[in-house]
Order: sequence, then structure tokens, then C-alpha cells
Amino acid sequence: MIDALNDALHVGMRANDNVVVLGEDVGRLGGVFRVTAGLFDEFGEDRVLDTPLTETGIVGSAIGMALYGLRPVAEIQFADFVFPAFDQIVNELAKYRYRSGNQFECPVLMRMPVGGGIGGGHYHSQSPEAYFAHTAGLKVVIPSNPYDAKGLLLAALEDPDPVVFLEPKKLYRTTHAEVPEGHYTVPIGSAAAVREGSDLTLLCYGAMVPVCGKVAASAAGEGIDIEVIDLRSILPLDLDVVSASVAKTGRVVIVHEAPRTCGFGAELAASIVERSFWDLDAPIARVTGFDTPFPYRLEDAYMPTLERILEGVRTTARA
Amino acid sequence: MIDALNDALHVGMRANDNVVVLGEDVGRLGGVFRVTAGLFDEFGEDRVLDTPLTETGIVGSAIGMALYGLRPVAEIQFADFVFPAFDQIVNELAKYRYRSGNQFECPVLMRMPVGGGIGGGHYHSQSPEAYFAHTAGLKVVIPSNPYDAKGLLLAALEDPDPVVFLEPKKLYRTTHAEVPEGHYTVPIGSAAAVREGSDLTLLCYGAMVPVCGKVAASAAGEGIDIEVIDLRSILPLDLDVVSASVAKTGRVVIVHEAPRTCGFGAELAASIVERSFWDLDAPIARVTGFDTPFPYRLEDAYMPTLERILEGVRTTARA
Amino acid sequence: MSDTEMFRLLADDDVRLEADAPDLSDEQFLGIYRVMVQTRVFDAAMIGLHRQGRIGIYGSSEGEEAIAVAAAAALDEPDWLFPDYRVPGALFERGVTMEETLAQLFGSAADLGKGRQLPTHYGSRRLQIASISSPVGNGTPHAVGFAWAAKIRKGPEVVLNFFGDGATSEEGFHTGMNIAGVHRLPVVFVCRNNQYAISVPLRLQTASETIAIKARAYGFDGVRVDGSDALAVYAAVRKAVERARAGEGPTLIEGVSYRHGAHSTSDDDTRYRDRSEADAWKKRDPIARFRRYLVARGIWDENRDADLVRELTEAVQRAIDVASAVPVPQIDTLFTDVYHDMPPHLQIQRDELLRHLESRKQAE
Amino acid sequence: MSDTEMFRLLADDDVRLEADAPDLSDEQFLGIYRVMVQTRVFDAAMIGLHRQGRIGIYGSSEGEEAIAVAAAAALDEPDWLFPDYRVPGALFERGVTMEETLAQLFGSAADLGKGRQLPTHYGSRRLQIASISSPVGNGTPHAVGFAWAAKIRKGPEVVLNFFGDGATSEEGFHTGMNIAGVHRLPVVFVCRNNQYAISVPLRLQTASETIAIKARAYGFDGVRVDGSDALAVYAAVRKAVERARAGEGPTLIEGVSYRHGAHSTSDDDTRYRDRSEADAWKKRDPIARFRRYLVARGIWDENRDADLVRELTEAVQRAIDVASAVPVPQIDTLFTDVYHDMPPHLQIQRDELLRHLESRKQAE
Ligand SMILES: Cc1ncc(C[n+]2csc(CCOP(=O)(O)OP(=O)(O)O)c2C)c(N)n1
Ligand SMILES: Cc1ncc(C[n+]2csc(CCOP(=O)(O)OP(=O)(O)O)c2C)c(N)n1
Ligand SMILES: [Mg+2]
Ligand SMILES: [Mg+2]
Repeated sequence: MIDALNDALHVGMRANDNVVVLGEDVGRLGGVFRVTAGLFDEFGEDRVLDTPLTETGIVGSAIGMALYGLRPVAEIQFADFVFPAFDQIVNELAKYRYRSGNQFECPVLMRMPVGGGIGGGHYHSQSPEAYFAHTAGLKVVIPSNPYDAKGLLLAALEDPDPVVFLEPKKLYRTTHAEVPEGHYTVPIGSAAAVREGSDLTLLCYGAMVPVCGKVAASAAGEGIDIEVIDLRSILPLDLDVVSASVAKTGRVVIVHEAPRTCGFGAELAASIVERSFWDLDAPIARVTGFDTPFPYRLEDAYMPTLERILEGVRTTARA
Repeated sequence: MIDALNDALHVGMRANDNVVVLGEDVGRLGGVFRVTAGLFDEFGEDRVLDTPLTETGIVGSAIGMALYGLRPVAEIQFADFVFPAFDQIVNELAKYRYRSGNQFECPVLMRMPVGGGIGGGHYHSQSPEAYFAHTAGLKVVIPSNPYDAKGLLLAALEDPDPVVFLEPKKLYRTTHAEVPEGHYTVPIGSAAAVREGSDLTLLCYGAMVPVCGKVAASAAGEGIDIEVIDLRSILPLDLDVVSASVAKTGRVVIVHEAPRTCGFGAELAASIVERSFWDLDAPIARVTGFDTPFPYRLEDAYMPTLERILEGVRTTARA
Repeated sequence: MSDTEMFRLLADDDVRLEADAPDLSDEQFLGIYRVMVQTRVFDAAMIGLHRQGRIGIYGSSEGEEAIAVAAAAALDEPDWLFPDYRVPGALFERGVTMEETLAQLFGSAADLGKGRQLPTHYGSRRLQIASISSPVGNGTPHAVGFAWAAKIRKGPEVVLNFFGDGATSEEGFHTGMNIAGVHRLPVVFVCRNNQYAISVPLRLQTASETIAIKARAYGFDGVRVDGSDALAVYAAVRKAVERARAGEGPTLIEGVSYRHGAHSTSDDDTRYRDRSEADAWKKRDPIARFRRYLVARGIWDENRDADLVRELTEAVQRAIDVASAVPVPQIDTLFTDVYHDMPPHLQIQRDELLRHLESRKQAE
Repeated sequence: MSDTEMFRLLADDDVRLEADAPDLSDEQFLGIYRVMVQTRVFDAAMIGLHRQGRIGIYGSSEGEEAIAVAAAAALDEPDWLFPDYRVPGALFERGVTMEETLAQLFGSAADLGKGRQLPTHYGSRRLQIASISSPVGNGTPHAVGFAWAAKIRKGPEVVLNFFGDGATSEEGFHTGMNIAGVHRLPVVFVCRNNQYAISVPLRLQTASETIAIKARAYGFDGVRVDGSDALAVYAAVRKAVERARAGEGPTLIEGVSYRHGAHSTSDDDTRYRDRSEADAWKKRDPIARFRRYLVARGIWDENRDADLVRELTEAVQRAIDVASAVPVPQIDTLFTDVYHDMPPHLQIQRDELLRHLESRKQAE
């Protein structure tokens, strides 16, 4: 996925001089995950900016740049380190267009690696999407494969609103696929059914999508025909695709890595109950990370594994 | 409610020398809402600390004080201004016991006025409870009346874990009631049915509780017998009381001021579906603030009013 | 100019000057004075409006007019203002009308911000003024990012950012100053050191010898200036603006002054400070001092001053009458502008609310 | 000692002294040296363990041993350490054993932190060492709050807080320094200025003349010291500790040094800096310099040095063997210590997981 993201940044920066990239180590180093590799050499230090160690400063100055008319792409080195910038994101970025009566807009794109699976412990593994999903004014996207990664990133680069772009770091080096050359976009706000099925709807995003694909495969062996939906966008949420699937299956399992309580799975369940209550044949199950800090040595026990998801699927299918 | 909170702080500080109060304007001024009035005179500048204008510093230094063995009560002047401290709360305070293998604990109590109804606009009206509810390691409480306010605050002062204490500022001056003198506690983690009813369960907390009480009264006129549950604690959540009520009524309406998407109402709906799906006779409705920044001039249209809640109640009761 | 000694131009008698006056025409001197007086009259009127319950919370800038107005007067046409909530004088100086200001205070349909923010949270793209928010210090990184963009694009803009003494404790100040220093950005920081952050006195805010000296931590110059000396403020800011435009980087200017009134209409400053303290500072009132100088300079007199105050008082009243006649914003503005295009879930919420309000109308 | 000139004790030849040596016994001199060597040997062994895939990410402190060890050596019994992730020498100096350290690195059941954190995130209440977290700069307000509590309670504690040059850009640094200054708290800040924050060189981190000078923004003294001069570091920190204990407030000490290796085992520093730069700094290697001095002082020689390295290498190996034999923490430690008492929802989640794992065992 790294190559696809890097490609998207090259394409986006070539297409629009207003696009600048800023963050810690994004320039000379090309990013600790090398997502911005090559940008500094091609676009120079005026468009690829190594910032001091300050997330408040990265997002805060990106807002100022956007007010000027630039399209800043701010990298937060790990999503775990976005919290120092939380005030700038929640109180400034997300509210700027609204509070100014639409006089100003702040199309700041914030990229950040999220999630576990790399032995990162408390501070290199968190999945903060729910915090952003509860923040009106933001858009939140999270790709699950190289094609969507490039297409969503290019869409985000053209979006008039601030976008939180979550990059599942587990997929950085584990997913490889040829992506189309040059420019194309994947629309923000549209989910995709990555597998059709009639018995149960499996809702997931990011690094959980490939896992859920495997779950569907082995469930098929047990005679459970699963529809796997990759949300791709968390905000705005594509409820039409979700509802259509639930109308068909009547059974839902929601999967995410983030802790369960008030995670995005809660919103999914609540929305489905509002829209599709009469379609439901069983309780909606959530298979998620636990309500603990993200562990280190016991990471494997924390993550929603194929087996844990499968158990949730079986229970829900039989309920 | 201000008097009850102020009383609780006096009682708590008299009982335990380790309790110190810190924050912006909490000392000489006694707090912009006067909740800490009189403390500076009684306990002096060593225990009632006017800090510089820095929420990071308030919470960050409170953590250090707690590590020393003190019981800091940190006031955030408005919950809208807690976000600069979000990193200290999410990445440090909430994880400190866990990451240190229980060698250390951080019983920091964070008080902050929340909610609308006073014409505060974007930055003096927000209800951030969902952000905290998604943060494992925190406890989150919110009283709806003077009795609970004092009892919960004293309980929080004795709790071994960090507590986010949300004070509905709308109730500061509108609720008056004699509270018992001296020391008593209301347990954290226990909800209360403030009105028994058999037709529908109305779940609410904070400033929405009195409104929901009125809703129940007028619904009774229409023959809808509502059970009103004041959650009091958001984390940990008293699901037993909630499930018992749902088992009885089969119908649920959830009310909060915060924006709907991924608000705490989502967790309530999801938990109820998990636990009580077969008890449900109708979709769970959420009557909440909208997914916008908190407005100024149109505040009354934003707030969940008696009429909006009543409409949700009618729809759910008839569904 | 230094970051420890106080820079002044008006001598103790407010008649002589310590050094050359900035080279401004008489009209420009009087222009600055006029806006200072307008600001004083306006602030007083708004406190009145609040007392009558006609507008919400209001914070007066009385005592700090010289900083706001003279600093803004030092800007040129392409420059941008990143203000905070206590510099109405800077807004007026940059061309905001009292009608526009009042539309914001009333939160009426005529407000550029569509009535969405608390009083004193202005913003005007047309006049190159950023949108003000409440969280203290947050505007500074915006000002710095804007200046960074201007440098990258080799634009002509210089950015002027205002904040208070309390704001220097926040992260926005720290990170903004630091980035501005690293990249030598065209931004001028003006700290309104009015000695208090609500009730917190400066000595509990920071132990630094001065505010201006904090610039050393970021590798550029600080200037401590007498904030009730309009000429000194103008000269200091003007120099900083010229240096910024010449690519010589940022400057931090500390305007030493005093908040004559309470923090806001919600505050009672007698709880934490003595009248006597304010009385002492009021002897150095920026408007009175500047007036004495203008009179001594022979370009102003008491009669014209009385006329000016009368004229402005009437103008404020007219503006109030106009502004208070404007209706509340439309309900659907509750949902617009959250995003450029309204997403489905907001359309649903809007329709829900409109239907609900409609049904209530029916009911009545 | 000043905040602009570099304070040194070891002369260029590392044999003479610029001034008096701190009054330490020969044993104390050798004790500091021993821990510095232990740290070097340990760091190297851990890089090896990582290469073998036996531990996760590791960041070496090579080149910065003098700062960590000599600073910690300047503390007294009641004092507390608020370290960051790159001062293993300070931990060893304060009594942490290599076994304990390795238990943390392996995340084994023997780890005081119960295997919950990334390597190098230690903490020991018994040894008065706070728990380290990853977010840069966050420990500084904790150190300051602890010192504030000590002052309030009139306790004897002085707090020593370590952080890097990059950390000075974060809010934790700013707010911690500011509060410490306002209340003249008993805390000593030691900034390991190793010239880089991962790939970001100091000139892109801050434009301030020195790091030490930043203390002026907070109203207390900064000291710039040669970070590869163990004696200078000890003397500067010792003086700061004594002043802090005497109620004379905080000090910011900048230890000028260089990160000999990559930022961590995940980093490739050849992407952003020349070998030549490191080679130049390595000529000023803190261990070699201190050794030359000790030999010249006549209390050390090459043979004993070789023996010491051999002894420590064996000791590290023994510790590795012991530590690597310890099993993984119990599954239920995933759920304990989130709170003092496990709330119902966590009990349910734990039971779910244990049941699930049990059923999988059955299945196999
Ligand atoms: C982040 C944040 N915390 C707290 C507040 C509440 N508050 C509003 S103004 C103010 C004091 C500001 O003092 P200063 O910066 O000196 O400006 P002044 O009001 O004196 O002009 C405070 C604490 C806020 N607006 N933002
Ligand atoms: C808040 C935060 N942002 C980013 C990071 C990622 N990160 C880890 S170490 C580091 C550089 C720290 O540099 P410095 O403070 O100079 O210490 P050094 O590593 O050089 O010893 C960065 C950016 C982090 N840990 N925390
Ligand atoms: Mg002030
Ligand atoms: Mg460094």
C-alpha cells in the first residue's frame, strides 16, 4: 500500500502546485514509513516541509496554509500522536468553515498510520477513528487495499473539506497490487461490498477487511454465505449500501480494532437499528479490540482474529 | 447545583489533606462559575492553585501530583477547552496504571462544565462525553441534580482511578435543593430510575434529565407511561438497570445534547441490542444534538427540546 | 528598541517626544486617534447593550485601544490580520464597519458569520481578517501557517497576530513562535500584556522577566513597548512589518498595558484586584495621552474632541438601530457550511427538524 | 556556567581540567565510568538481540552515556527520575538491574510493567523512577507536577527530567518549564541535545541560539554543557540539584552531544546525514574521554578497562539468558490494571476471550 500512497502523492503534487506536504521527517527522510519518499527531491523544500516536533504546529500551521489557498497534506507520524493536535482539529479545523459563515474553508488533509499488528504497543497501534467520527466538520476515510488507497487519497486531495486519512500500517507492506497509473479517484462516502453474500453482513474497514475476507471464505465452508462490506469512508457513512445488505441478510457482525465502548461499531449498530430494525433477525454483534490500552506482548490476544470473528459470525448466524 | 459542588469540595478537602484543587481562576476568584468559591480562603494557596493558562499543564502537572500521592482536582474552565489536554488524558492519565504494571496510580479528578443552554456558542457549550467514554482507563460521571452532584463528587474524590466529572452548566443555577450536610457518596457506576414506567424507557443524563422528566409528565397525559433513567455514570455504564428497564418496556428513546454520530447514545443503542435484542418491540430512537458545531443564535433549535423528545417518544411508542 | 527596557515615544508630559515621531501625516495621526475614540465609545455602548439584555457576553478593550489601533494602522494593503477577541480597534482600523460588528454581536442574518459565534468572534475574508475562535492561543499557528504559505508562494503578505499575556502559556503560542523563528516567516506577534488573564496576574502566568524576552527562545527579536503610547506602538509594529516584508523574519512585540474593565460582562474584577491599581493605570490612559500630544502638536483641540465623541456616539446608536432590526438567521443555516456540500446524514437531520418545527406550528 | 558558552571541565587533551574536579571520591569517579561502560555494552548487545529478532524496536544511547549517567549520579537518595526512552545509563545509575531492564525489553512476566509497553519504556516505583511513555515531551509536566507536590508538602525530593532536543518543540516542554518557573519548583531539566530528532536537524527544530537560552523565557537559568564531558555534566547537574533542594528553583541543562547511531533499529540515518559528521563527533566520545582522564589521574589503566568490558559483556549475556527464559505474561493481564477494580464490561470481555481461547484449545 505504501507504493500506492506514494504514487498518489506524486500524482497529486504534480497536478496541483498548491499541494504541499508537511510533517515530522516527511522531507529528507521521506517519512518513517517512506510514504513521502522521493517528494523532497522532486518538489523541493518549499513544498515538502520537515516540521519541528509539534503536532499542534503541524495541524495549526496547515490550517493557516489552507486559509492562504494552499492544500496542505499534514502527516502525523503515528495516529497515536495526533492527540496533541486534537484541539486544533476539533475546535479549529472542523469548525472553521461553519463559524466563518462559509467565508473560509480549510481543505487540510491529515494522513496518519493507524492500527496494530506490528508490535507497536500502547503508542504505535491505536485506532482513533471514533474520536474523529464524533467530530462534525471532518471527513474520515480508511482504505483497505492499494487501489482504494490511491483513489481515496486523490479524492481527498480534491475535497473542499478537511479529511482525516487513516492508513492501516499493518497493510503498508503486506498488501501489494498494481494500481492504475496516473490520476483516478475513489469517491469519499461510498462503501464497497468486497464479497456478496446472503446470510450475514460483515461490516469492516482498514486492516480488518482482508481478515474478514478470510472469515467469509472459511464460513462458506460451514455453509454461511457472508456479505463483506468495506466501509472505506467512516464519515460520511454510506448507510444505503449497509441498509441494502442488512435488508438482504438480516444479520450483522461489526468488526474493528479500536476498543469496543463508543467505538465506531456502536454508531453502525445504532444506525442500523434506526434504519433497518424490522429487517433484523438477530442481535448485532461487535467483534472489536477490548476496552484496554493497546497491549504489547499480548497483542495477538487483543486483535480481532479470524477465529474470534468467526465465532461472532457463527453465533449471529445461528441466533 | 453550584452550592452542592462547592459543599462537596469543602467536605472533601477537610477530610483529606492530600486533596488539592488546581486550574485557571479557581483560587482568588473562586472559579468563573464560583464552584471553588471560599476554598482559597479556607485552604490557602498551597492547596488551591491558580495555574497559568494551560490545560496541558493543568492535567499534566495533576498527573505528577497524583504520582506523588496527592489527590488533585483539576478544573477545566469549560469542557470545550479540555482538548489541549486531550493527549495528557488519553495517552498518559488513562494508561498510567496499566502501562506501569499497577506500580503507579493516577487518581486525578477532572471537573468541567458541559453542555448548552446558556448562549455559549461553539466554545462554551460542547458535550464531549463520547470522547472520554471511548477512552479505556477513565471513569466518566455526570450528575443531574444537587444531591447526586455532591455524592458523586465525593465518591470521585475517593476513587482510585481518574474520573472525568462533567457538570451540566445549565443546571448550575437552575437547580436548587437542600443536600445532606457533611459526607455521603453516590456510587460511581450506578444509574437511577428517576421515574418508573412500563411503556417506554427514556435514557438520559445531565441537563437532559429534568427535560425528560417533563416529557414523561406530558406523555403520561397521552397515556404513555415512561420510565426515565438517569445514567449518572457513563463509564462504567450500569447496563443492568438499563436492561431490566428494557425487559419491562421493550421500547427505548435515548437523549443527549452531544452530536448524534458516534455519541454516547450510539453505545447505549449498541449495548441494548447486544443484551436485550429479543426484548425490543421497536427501533431505538436517538433524540440528540445535530452533527454540526454547537450554534449560537439558533441554539434553541439545536437542543433536544421537550417537543423533539416527545415526538421521538410518540413515534417509538406507536411503532 | 529592546526586549527588556520599555520603548516609549510620548514623554511623561505626553507633550514632548522621546525621539522622532513616526513619519505620518497629520491626517494619519488623527485617523488613528479617531479609531481609538470610536473603539472606546463602541465598547462602552456594547456594555450598555449587554446590560439591557440585548446582546450576550461582551469583553471591553478599554485601556488597550492604542495597541489594537496603532498596530493595525502599521499594516499595508496586502497584509492579513489574525486577531483575538479583544481588539475591536484593530478591526475598525482595517475597515470593519460598526454595522458589521453589531451584526456579529447580535448574531443576526446580516452577520458574515451567520450568527453562529459568540459576540466578539469576528472574521472577514474580504478585509483579510481571519475568523476568531475562543480557545486561547489557537490563532497563532494559523497566522504562522498563513505567513509560511506567503513565504512559499513569495506573496507580499505580512501577518499581524494579536493575543494576550495569558495566551503565552498555551501551546499555540509556543509552537507558532518556534516555527516562525525556524523559517523566518513574515509575521508580527503583538502580545497585549494587560497584566491579567481573567483573575490570574502576570506573576502567576510566567516568571520571565518580560514577555518580549520570550522571543529569544525562538531565535528572533522581542520588543517591549509602552502599550498606552500609540506612537510607540505604531513605530515598533511598523518597523517589525517592514522587517517582515524584507524577509528579515518575525518579531514579538509586547504592548504593556492594563485591562481597565472586568474581563467580560460575566466577570467581577473587584474579587481579585483593587480599584486603586486600575486608577493608577488609568492615569496613563492611551486616549487621553495621545490627545494631549495631538493638542500640543496643534492639530487637535477640546472642541473638536467633544464633537468627535458626539458624532461617534450618534453613529454607534444609528448602527445599533440598523443592526437590531435584522432578523435571526434562517433555521437551515444550522446545517449548512458544516461541509461544502451537505452530506446525507445532515440532510436527514435538517429535514427531521424542519418537519418537527412545521408540525409544531400546525399544532399551535 | 552560562546559557550560551559551553561549560567544560575536561580540557582538549582530556587529561587536564579547565577547573576543579567535582569533589568525588575515586570510587565515585570509577562508579560513574563503570555505568557508562555498562550502558555502552548493554546498548550494543540489545542491537544484537534485535537483529536476531529476539526483542522489538530498540534505540541506542551510544554517544550520550555521559549525560545520562553523570546527571543521574548527581541525585541523592530521596530524588526522583522522570526519564525518557534514551537514558538507560540513568536507570542503571539509579539501581535498575540489567535483568529488570531485559524483562521489560522482552515484555516477559517478570517485567514490572507486565510486558505491556514497547522496549525502553521502563518505570520503577521502588527506585523512584516514573513510567516512560512514547509521546515526546509528555513526561515534563509530570516531573513538574511531582516537584510541585514536593514543594507543597515540603518534601525533600528533587526531580530530574530527561528529554531530547526535539522535545523542546512540544507543549509538554513549554508548559512544564513555565509552571516550574512560576513556582520555582525543585526540578532539574536535562535536555539531551543530540542534534537530531530522528532525521530533523536542530536548525529545523528551533532557531534559538542555544537550547539552554530557552530557560530565559521562563524566568530561570539555563546551562549549556559539554555533553560528552562526564565531569562537566556532573558538576552542572549537581549544582542545579543543590539549588533546587535549597528552594532556589529549576534549572535547564543542555547537554550538547550526538546520537552516534540511528534513531532506532527502524531507522537508517544514512538517508539524512553523512558518516563524516558522526566520525567527527566520535572523536569526542564521552567514554574514551573520561577514560583518558581517569588514566591520567592514575586511578585506571587499559588492563583494568579490558577486564571491565569483558566482565560486563559476560554479565549482559548472563542477564539475557535469565530474562529470555521467563514466560509471557498471563492472558488475563490484558484486562487487569486498566482500573483498580475490573468493571463489569471488562470482566465480560475477559471471560469472552478466555472462553474463546479455551474453545480453540479444545478444537485443536
Ligand atoms: C484554551 C482556553 N482555555 C481557557 C479559556 C477561558 N478563557 C477565556 S479568556 C481567558 C483569559 C485570557 O487571558 P489573556 O490571554 O491575557 O487575554 P485577555 O483576556 O487578558 O485580553 C481564559 C482563561 C479559553 N478561552 N481557552
Ligand atoms: C508526540 C510525538 N510525536 C512524534 C513521535 C515520534 N517520535 C519518536 S522519537 C522522535 C524524535 C525525538 O527527538 P528528540 O526529542 O531529539 O529525542 P532523540 O530521539 O533525538 O533522543 C519522534 C518524532 C512521538 N514519539 N511523540
Ligand atoms: Mg491578559
Ligand atoms: Mg534529539
